[in-house]
Parts: sequence; structure tokens; C-alpha cells
Amino acid sequence: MTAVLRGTGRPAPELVAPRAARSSGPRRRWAGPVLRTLGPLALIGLWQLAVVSGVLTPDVLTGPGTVLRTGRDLWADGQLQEALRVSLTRAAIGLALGASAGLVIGTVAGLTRLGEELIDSSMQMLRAIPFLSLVPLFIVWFGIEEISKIILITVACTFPMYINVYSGVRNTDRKVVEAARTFGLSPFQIVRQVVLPGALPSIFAGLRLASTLSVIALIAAEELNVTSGLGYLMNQAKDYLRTDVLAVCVLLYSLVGLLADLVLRLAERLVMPWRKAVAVR
Amino acid sequence: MTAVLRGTGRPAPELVAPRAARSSGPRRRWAGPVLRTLGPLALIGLWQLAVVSGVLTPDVLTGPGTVLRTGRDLWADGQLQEALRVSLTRAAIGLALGASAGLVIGTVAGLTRLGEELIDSSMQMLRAIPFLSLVPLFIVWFGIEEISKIILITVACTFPMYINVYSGVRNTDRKVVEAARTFGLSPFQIVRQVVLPGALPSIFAGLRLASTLSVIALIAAEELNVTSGLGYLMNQAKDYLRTDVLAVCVLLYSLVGLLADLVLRLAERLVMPWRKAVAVR
Amino acid sequence: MSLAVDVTGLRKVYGERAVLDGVDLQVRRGEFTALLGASGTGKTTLLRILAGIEGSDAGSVLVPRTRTVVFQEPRLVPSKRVVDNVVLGQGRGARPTGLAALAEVGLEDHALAWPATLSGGEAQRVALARALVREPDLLLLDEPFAALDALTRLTMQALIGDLVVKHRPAVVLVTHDVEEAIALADRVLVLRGGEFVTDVRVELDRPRDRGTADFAELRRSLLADLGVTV
Amino acid sequence: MSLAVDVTGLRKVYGERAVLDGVDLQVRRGEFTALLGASGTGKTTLLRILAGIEGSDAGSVLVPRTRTVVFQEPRLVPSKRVVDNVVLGQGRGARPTGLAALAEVGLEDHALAWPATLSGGEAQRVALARALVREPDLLLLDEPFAALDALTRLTMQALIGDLVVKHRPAVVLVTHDVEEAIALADRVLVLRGGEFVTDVRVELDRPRDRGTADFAELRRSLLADLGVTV
Amino acid sequence: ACGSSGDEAGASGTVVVRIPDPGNDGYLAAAKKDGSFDAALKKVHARVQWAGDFPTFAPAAQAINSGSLDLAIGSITSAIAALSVKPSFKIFAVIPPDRAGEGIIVKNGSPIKSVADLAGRSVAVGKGGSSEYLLLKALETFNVPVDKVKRVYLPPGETAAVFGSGKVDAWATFSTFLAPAVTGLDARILVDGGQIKSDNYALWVASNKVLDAHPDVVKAVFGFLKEGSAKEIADPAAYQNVFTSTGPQAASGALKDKLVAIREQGEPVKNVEQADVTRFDSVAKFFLDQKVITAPLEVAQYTVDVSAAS
Ligand SMILES: Nc1ncnc2c1ncn2[C@@H]1O[C@H](COP(=O)(O)OP(=O)(O)OP(=O)(O)O)[C@@H](O)[C@H]1O
Ligand SMILES: Nc1ncnc2c1ncn2[C@@H]1O[C@H](COP(=O)(O)OP(=O)(O)OP(=O)(O)O)[C@@H](O)[C@H]1O
Ligand SMILES: [Mg+2]
Ligand SMILES: [Mg+2]
Repeated sequence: MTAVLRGTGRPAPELVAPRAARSSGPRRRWAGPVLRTLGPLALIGLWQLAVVSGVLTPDVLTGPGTVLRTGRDLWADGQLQEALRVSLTRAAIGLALGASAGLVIGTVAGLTRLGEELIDSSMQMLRAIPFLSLVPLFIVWFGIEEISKIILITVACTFPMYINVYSGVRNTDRKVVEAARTFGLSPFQIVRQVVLPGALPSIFAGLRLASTLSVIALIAAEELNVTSGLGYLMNQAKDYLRTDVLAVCVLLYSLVGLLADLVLRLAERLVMPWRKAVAVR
Repeated sequence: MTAVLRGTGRPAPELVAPRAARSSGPRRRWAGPVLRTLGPLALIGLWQLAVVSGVLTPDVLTGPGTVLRTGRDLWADGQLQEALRVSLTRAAIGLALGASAGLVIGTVAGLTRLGEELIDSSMQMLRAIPFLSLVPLFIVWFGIEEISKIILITVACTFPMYINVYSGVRNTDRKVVEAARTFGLSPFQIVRQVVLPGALPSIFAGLRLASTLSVIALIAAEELNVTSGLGYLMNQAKDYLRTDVLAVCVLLYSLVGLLADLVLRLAERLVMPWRKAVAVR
Repeated sequence: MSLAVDVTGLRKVYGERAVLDGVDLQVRRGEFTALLGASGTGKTTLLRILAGIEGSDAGSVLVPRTRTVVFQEPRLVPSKRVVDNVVLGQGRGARPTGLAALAEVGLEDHALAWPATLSGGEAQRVALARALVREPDLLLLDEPFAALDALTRLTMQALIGDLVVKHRPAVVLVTHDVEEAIALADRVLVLRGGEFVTDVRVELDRPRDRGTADFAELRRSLLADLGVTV
Repeated sequence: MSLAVDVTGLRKVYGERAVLDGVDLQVRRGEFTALLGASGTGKTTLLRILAGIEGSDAGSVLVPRTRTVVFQEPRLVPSKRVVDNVVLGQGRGARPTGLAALAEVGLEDHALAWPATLSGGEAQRVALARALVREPDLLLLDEPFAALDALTRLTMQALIGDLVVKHRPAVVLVTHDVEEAIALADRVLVLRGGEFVTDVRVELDRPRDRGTADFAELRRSLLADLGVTV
Repeated sequence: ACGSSGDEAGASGTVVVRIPDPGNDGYLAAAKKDGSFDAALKKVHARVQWAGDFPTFAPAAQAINSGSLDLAIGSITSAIAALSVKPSFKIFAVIPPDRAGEGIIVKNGSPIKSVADLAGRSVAVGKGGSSEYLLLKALETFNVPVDKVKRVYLPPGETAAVFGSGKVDAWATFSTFLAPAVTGLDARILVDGGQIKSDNYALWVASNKVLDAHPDVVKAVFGFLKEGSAKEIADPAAYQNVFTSTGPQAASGALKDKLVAIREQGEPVKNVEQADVTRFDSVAKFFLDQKVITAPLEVAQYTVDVSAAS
């Protein structure tokens, strides 16, 4: 009755190796980072090409070479460091405040129906008002000093964070939240331990956008009563048609953006270790 | 051996009605919409209060009363309709183009590792460049006519959409995608039928943000070479110190924002009918 | 003896259909109740109402304050390691308790794993450990052994038996295994058409031998209630 | 008779641990194989590799091109109605087929429901219907009956039996129910320590009577392999 | 539709000249309305295409550089900044400093009675533009040390609210902003352009392209500008609210009166003379000292006298 069967027959011709089996070989460790730098390098290459081929004339945007030279001059002069220091401080403070505000308001609105009904429509209304048009208001209320600039950036950063947190919180797995509730977790514990970790991917998307808007708001803020900062440098460059300085600023912004992305990428790995455990892709 | 037991004993004192049982009573149908209008009304009330109490002087921002009067005049004159028509057309075209671009690029980058590595870092780099600084470039490349304005808005809308779609696509339930793959769906079918529906909440968050940015970009676009549109009206109002017109614009923006939100809310219900089936909240 | 569950006239409607329609249920302290019923008859719905997750459309429901549930799916928090899922809400200080509970379900090796890396049966056991560490007054179990192999299943059943002896919670166990219901429960209920059609007290001595005629007879009669004739 | 599955020297490592370590498996066309094993021994992992979802670390795997899977969880697409889940990827035109399959699993009433509103057993039956409409060459079933009541389970088992007779796919069924394995399979395998420790051909006549001595003997011996002594 | 550049002839052999939109008042707005500009240009086989609104000269210069605009108006300060980067245009007409329409304003109740009183106070200016020039020039003229006054840099559009709410003590401003500020913000003129001895010319520039290809058209334009501006100064009230009397661009009441009063003191468009060039050079020198431009600039090479052309 018991018969051990093994190794009979030959594979029929239509048998195939399933696809996943192939793709699973270990990738070289450097492949990812190398591929990741290809894109930005290609962009810079395109830029250089556009300059060389004459599509981009220096009065529009100077090429990478000139930009480096101008950048070196500005650096030697100390202007660039100063601008970076001042601007990044402003942007970082505004971003931190705005992101926190968006996180708190978004969580409240996303979590409870009452919160949503009371808060969400107001936020949707305020979000539609371009902060650029509110600059005079901010100055009058908060003065022409540093504080009004930071509040302007804060406001600009609040909305992307709010919208993403709200959406992320609303879409956390209800089943797990139910379970947590039956195990006696307080609403605060549920938010801290279940909902926010679940909403982290949305929160990070919100942070990325908030960092973009912090820079846009920075430029608007640095039109006001400043004599230093990246936005100031850029506004000056625009008014005096200094396209080399403009290009230095654009390059700096994109470098800062890449850096911010790197930091966020690391943070994602750190605060979401469970994702790595199953990410095979 | 078989004994039917029923209704013995009395409830012990520490028995409680579980919480959910209470909150489940049917809510009045009007409660939601009414609560939802409370927020915006409160904001307008605050505004009025600020004007009456003198916190807001007319040279900063006029009160709701004056705004209505000015709005009526502008409407009678035909200027408001014209501005709305022109601006909304611009914003809508730019939004549609930018959102589509963001959707496509975000899906490609979110779906495959190669796509991510090649595209994502470039997008993160470009995203950090404030579109406000690109205005001169756009003029030169695309002229001072309509097209450069629309491209500016398109660029501004692409990034929020990209970031949210990318995040949404990366976070779709891998288990369901695996299942779809074993059932022989083509990559395109998987994207269309599984991934994008799963990413819809993120996509809608992206759309909301893109609509905000379309308006911000609109204002920047309408500083240049236009003689009509909401942004033009607003810039003129600023230059001629007409805070009543400025306030009309702000109010209009927020109304448009509320309307856009309403449309998106309806669209969410329409394209995500399965969410309603279980939404108890 | 006092009651731990007191349900009268419970009604729950989804759409047009009354899934539960006039359910009465009294369970005493320390009583082990098994709930049988075809797929889709509302067993999970009843458990959800008892747990306080779902509201009811009519009737009164009274339950103790401390309840724990093993859901039909594991429902682990994906962002917490296994041991922290077990002591969910009790802080890191409770980790030793959690580790002890994991050892009891045979998962001490996976204490620091992420839930997403667990096999189906492992996840279910973590959910079980999570429900057991809390020593509730009412233990609601929705097919907790469905994904377990024979040996593990026996171990887990013994574990729950111990807990019932020690802390005397009321237990409501939903299962599809009639023999399991007879072997474990003081009382077996069969749900059909929105109400209980059977409410049988199991008067067999423990440990219950599946080979006896009484066992077989009860099994036969319950299977008949479920529509299976052997 | 030709082979439908041909696995040799399969190895799969998670972290430090080799879950599968030198697995050889040949399954012929039309052969019904049951896979037993304790929780966490790698049954699901093996099925995932056969399905082509997971890669292997060593060894060769050959399977037919058309395979369908009933996963340990239902894995329905939440944004598609039940019937569209059944005919996933085949377009709306296939809906009649889907409805017929749903009728066979007793869910014609739920054809237009959303997956999130289904009970555990209902969802599992939809997953089953989805795997069956496709008439695959290899059918991989990961505990497909775990959440089903006795009657529904019998119906579903009969359904798969019919399909096997009609289209003769190779079947690999993971189950924790030893009696089910014996009743359905041509061959029963037991996985332990990363390899098969038992590979038994079931030579009983069909329909198989659970009361016979041969059945009881096979059951006892398999349970012993799983660590349970009766 | 994209306009053809100035050196191309249209299908009918007509040259299209692209000029920034004139807005709601002034002789150009009136000409836009009644078509008199086109009529004047018809003789040289040209017609006008009104491009959009260019609030400042920098984007207009960009547009000229990129070949999408032919003529523009701007202040000497911004023109020098633009010329220092890419001299793709020349100055063909000037409007002498607007003595009544520019200056430094303070609130009516302000204790500041003279430029000397500005010491220790804050003044809103636009960085590096006409506005900052006016302040510095005023301080120079009235012998007030520059570092005694706190300059608050603000874009003109945002300044009104700041000044109106008293966050700054004074505002150095010009043209469009001055009149509404005085009438709408309860302010008065502390010193005007005349008292400051302002050299803040407004200029008309034309792209090199159109100057090379169609000097006769530019000449016709110059003629029209000269004539039109003279007519407006004679009767400014007739050139107010040309298109609309509502909306932000429309002036009414006290503002309208004030605007008329300023215009009456204006001077008509004229061609560039040597005396003007000297003053331009001094502005360029001033900018070089301020490091606004990086290399010395001789403005003379970027001027052209079209009145003499055939
Ligand atoms: N949110 C809902 N909306 C609509 N119908 C629902 C919802 N939840 C459950 N149902 C329906 O109610 C019925 C009872 O569901 P329930 O989960 O209680 O069944 P069950 O007895 O636990 O079945 P199983 O043994 O398959 O788990 C099912 O037919 C299910 O489709
Ligand atoms: N992605 C992963 N990372 C790490 N370990 C994993 C991963 N997936 C599975 N494992 C481990 O591999 C082992 C085998 O898992 P598998 O799901 O194959 O078990 P199984 O035999 O199906 O068990 P069950 O009967 O409980 O479903 C388990 O111990 C599990 O913890
Ligand atoms: Mg159930
Ligand atoms: Mg498994």
C-alpha cells in the first residue's frame, strides 16, 4: 500500500521555469546606487549639451561650466555659504513647524468623523488660497522680521502634510485598528502605535512635498526685507538678468533636494524596518 | 445529556454595553453637510470679526461686506467672469496635463525597481527646483504666449502627483498583485485593474495638492504678459493697492477650492464604490 | 452563578438581509461555549458585536469590560515585532510576559520577527498568544485553530483549556470542526437562519474520548443540524 | 505518463534558516498530491515557488505554463466585485462563466458584492471559484477548506474532485486535515526539516470510507509522522 | 497666436510691432481703444500687436532678448541692469524724471517733517530699483548719512500693507504706487522727485532687430509717442479709465484727481540727448559702486536717435 515514488518520467516539453526564480539572483550591491545617479547625471549632460548646441544661450541659462565658476566665486566671496545657512535655517524651521501642524491636524481630521466634518472643509478652503497672495497679511500681522517669513513657510508646508496625513490616516487598515481597540488601547495609543506607523508612507510623501513647498515659499519670503539667503540671491539674479547666478541657485536647490531625498530615504528605512523584511520587488 | 439552557441568572453588575453598540444609531442625514459648512462659516465669521475689531484694517484686507460689494461691481462689469473663465481654463489644462504626467511617471517609477532607480532620483532633483525660478526659462523656451503659462502650471502640478502616485503604487497590497500575476494578468492589466485602484486614495491626495499648486503657479504665470485672469486681477490689485479686489480674489480662490474639493469628493465616491461598502466609521 | 454574556433579541441587518434575527444568548462565568454554523450565517458578526466592534440594530447586549478576541484573520500590527504584538498596549515592560506566552505557542524563536514574515499558522498562534496574555473575563475565538496542523492544534487546545481552568473566563469559540466543539465545550450552539436552532449541553466526562458512542451520537446529531448526514 | 511538476534539489533560505533544503518533487499529470507538515515547515513557501511568486536559492524547478493558486488567504482584489474577481483578467465578457462558478460554490447571491463584505468562508470560496474557472495544468491549493463548515467543505471537495476528473490537472493540496488528505489524494507527502520525510501512495478505492481499517491505519501512521500519537 | 518678430513682414507686407499692453489709462490706452496708433503706423506699413502686461522691466528685457517683444518701457535703473547682461536693445526715447509722481511719502500724522528726520527711521524700498535709488539720492541731496536710515527691502506690491499698517515709517516710491498710496493710505509726500534732484528717467527701448530692419517704423512710433504724451499732459483727465471704471486698474475720486495732478506736471517723450546720456552714465557709475553691475557700462553706445533717421 505504501510505495515510494521518486524520479520517474522525464520533464514534458512544455514545462517552464517559473519567472520569479530567474529574477531572484543576488544583484550586485553597487547596481542600485549607480543606476540612481544615472538620471541626475543625464540631466546635467543634457544641460551641457543644450548649451554646447546653442539651444540654451547664456542669457537664458548658462552652462554647467560657467555655473561652477560663478559658484566658486560666490563661495570664495562667502555669499553662498551665508545664503545657504540663512535659507536652510528658515526653510528647516518652517518645514518643521508646518509638518508638525499638518501631522496633528491631519491625524485629528482623518481619525474621527466629527473632526473631519469640522476641520476638513476649512482646510480645503484655506488650501486653495495661494499663500503667495497672503504675503502682505503676514507682514502686517507678524512684522517684517524673521517671524513672518517663517510663518509663511510654515503655512505653505502645512497643507501638503495635512492632505497626505489625512489620506494616510483614513486608509490605515481598519481591521488592525479594530483589533487594537478590543485589546484596550487608548485612542492615543492606537494613533501612536497603529495608525501613524501605518500611515508612514503617506506621511513621507507629505514630507517630500512639504519640503518642495518650503523652498517655493522661501523664495516668496526672501523677497521681503532680506539681504541674504538663496531666495534673495535668486530674486536679485532675476532682476538683473544674471543667469549664471540663477543657474547656481537652481543647481543648489536641486542638490539640496537630492540631499533631502537621501535623508528621507534613510529615515524611511530607519523608521519602517518592517518594510525591508518583506520587500523583494 | 441534551439540555436546553436559556435565560438563567441575572446580569452581573459589571456587565457593560460594548461601546460600538451605542454609536451605531443612525445619524440624521443633514448632520454631515451641516457640520461641514460650520468650518468655512466660522472662518468667514472670524474675518468679519477681525475687520470689526480693527485687527484687520481695510488697507490690509477689507471685510466680507465690502468684498461682496466690490465683487458685485466686478461681476456687473464682466471682469470677474472673464477672469474666472481665462484662469480656470489655464489651470484646468495645466492640471490635466501635469496630473497625467505625474500619474504615468509615478506609476512607472513605483512599479519597477529599474524604473525607480532611473527616474526617481531625477524627479527628486527636479522637484526641489522651485518652479518660480524657472519662469524666465519658460519664457525663452516657450515664448510669452499662452503655452508657456500652461507649461509652467503643468510642471508645478506634475510633482505632487508624481510623489503621491509613486508612494501609492509602491504601497499597494503586494499579496493581491502576486495573486493577479499568477492568474496570468499582463503587467498592464495588473496596473490598470489592481495597482491603480489600490493607489486611488494616494492619487486623490495628489490631485488635491496638484490643484493647490496649479493655482499658485497660475498666479506666477499671470504676472507675465497677460491682461486677463484671476492672477492678473490680483497682481493689479496689489499694484494699485486695491485690497477690496484682493479680498475678492482670495474669496474666489477659496470658493473654487471648496468646489474642487466637492468635485473630488464626489469623484472619490464614484470611482471607489467599494469603500462605501465597509465604511462604518 | 453570574452571567458573563447577556444578549437578548439581538438583530443585525446588512442591506436587506437580517444576518442575526432575534438571537438570545446567556453565557456564565467559566462556561466554554462552542458556536457552529454554515459559512455566512453570522457567527463572526455575533462575535464582533460581543467584542464591541460592530453595533447592533436591535436588542440588548451586555458583556464584561475585559474582552479579548482571536479574529478569523491574525490582524497583527505590521509595524510591531511579534513580541510587541503580543503585549500590544502594555508597553515594552511587559515583554517578558510576551516572551513567555510566545514560548507557550512555540514561537520563542520568532519573538523579534516582523509579522509579515510569519507563516499562516505562526501568525495565528501569535494572535492566540496576544489574546491569552491578557486574562480576560470573556474570550472570543473565531476559528483560532483553522490554520494549524494536528499537533500544534492539540497543544493550543490544551493551552486554552488550562487558561479556562485557571482564570475561568467565559469562552465563545467559533469552529467548523464538530469534534473539536464536542471535545472542548460545555455547551454547543448551532446558528442557522439568524437564530440558534440548537443549544446542547455536553455532559461527557473529561478528557473526552472521541471513540465513545455518546461522542459519536452527539457528533452525528450536530452534523445533521449542519446539514451533513453521515 | 508525463510530468507536470519537476523539482530537484530545491533550497530556500530565509535569513540563516534553510526552510527548504534539498526538496525533490515530481508530480504527474492528473495526480492529486496532498502535502502535510507542521506549521512553519515551508509548505506555503514550496507552493509559492511552484507558482513562480518566489525565487529559489538552489535547485531546479519546472512547472506548466498555466497554474492557478488558492492562497492561504483569499487575496481578492478589493476594488472588484465578487464576480469580476472570479474572472480576473478575462474581461467582463467572461462574467457568465464567473457566475456559473459562483453558483457552484454557492455564492450566486453575492456575485455583485464587494469582497470586503464577505465572511471568511465566503471569501475563501470566491478564491476557489477563481482558481477553478481557469482549468489550469497545475492547481496549487493552500489550505483551501480551512475556513469552511462541514457541509460546504464536502461540496467544495466534490467540486475539486470533479475538476480533476474532467481536466486532469496536477494538484498540490496543502492541508492540516489528515483525513481530508487521505480521502482526496493519490499520494500524501509530509514535509519536515526542509525535506519530505514521507511519500505515500494512497491505494484505497474511491469513494473512500473513513471507517475502514486501512484508512485508520494510514491516518495513524501519518499522524505519527506529524508527531501526534492517537 | 504667436506674433511674428519685427523684422518679418506679415502676409500683407505689414510689419508687426509688439508692445506691452498699456493698461487702463494714458495716451497709449486711448490709442489702443481708438486705433489711432495703428493708423499712425499704417504709413510705414506696420501695425501694433499689444503683448501682455509687463509689471517690471526685467521680464520685458527677457522677452526682448528671446525675440518675443520689440518695444518696451522701463526705468533707467532696470535698463542699465539689463544692458549690462545682454545689450540686445537700444534706448530710442526718454521721459524726463517724473518730478511730481515720485518721491518719499510718510503717513499724515507722522512726526517726520524733512529728509533729515528720516535718520533713525525705517524706509521701505525695492532692492536695487528706482525706489532705492530715490532714497539714496534724497539722502545725498539733503546730506543725511546713508547708514543713519534703515532700509527695509520689500517688493512694491507688498509694501502698501506694510506702510499702511505703520510697520515702516516712510516709503520711497514712484509712478503707479505713489498716487494710490497718498490718497488711499492717508499719506503725504515728504519730498518729491524734483526736490530730490532725481535722475530717474523712464525710457523707451527697441530691440536691435527691429531697429536694424525697420528704423522707419521705430521712427514712426517715436513720433506717435512724442505727440501722444504731449496731448495727454495737456489734458490728463481725458486719458483716465479708458477701458473700464471698475476693477483694480480703475481710478476714481481723490485718486483720479491726484493722478491728473501728477500727469499735468509730467514732460513729454523726447529723443536722447547728450545731457541725458551723461546722467545715465552717472547712474551706471552709481550702480557699479553699489556692485549691482559688475563691469563699467557706457550707456552712449546703447542709445539711438531715430528722429534723425530717414
Ligand atoms: N459589512 C458588510 N456588509 C454587507 N454584508 C456583510 C457585511 N459583513 C458581513 N456581511 C454578510 O453577513 C453574512 C454573515 O457574515 P459573517 O462574517 O458573520 O459569517 P460567518 O458566520 O462568520 O461565516 P464564515 O464561517 O464564512 O466566517 C455574510 O453573508 C456576509 O456576506
Ligand atoms: N519573507 C520571509 N522572511 C523570513 N522568514 C520567512 C519569510 N517567509 C516565511 N518565512 C519563514 O519560513 C518558514 C516557512 O513558512 P511557510 O509559510 O512556508 O510555512 P507553512 O509550512 O506554510 O506554515 P503554515 O502551516 O503555518 O502556513 C516560517 O517559519 C516563516 O516564519
Ligand atoms: Mg466568520
Ligand atoms: Mg502556510
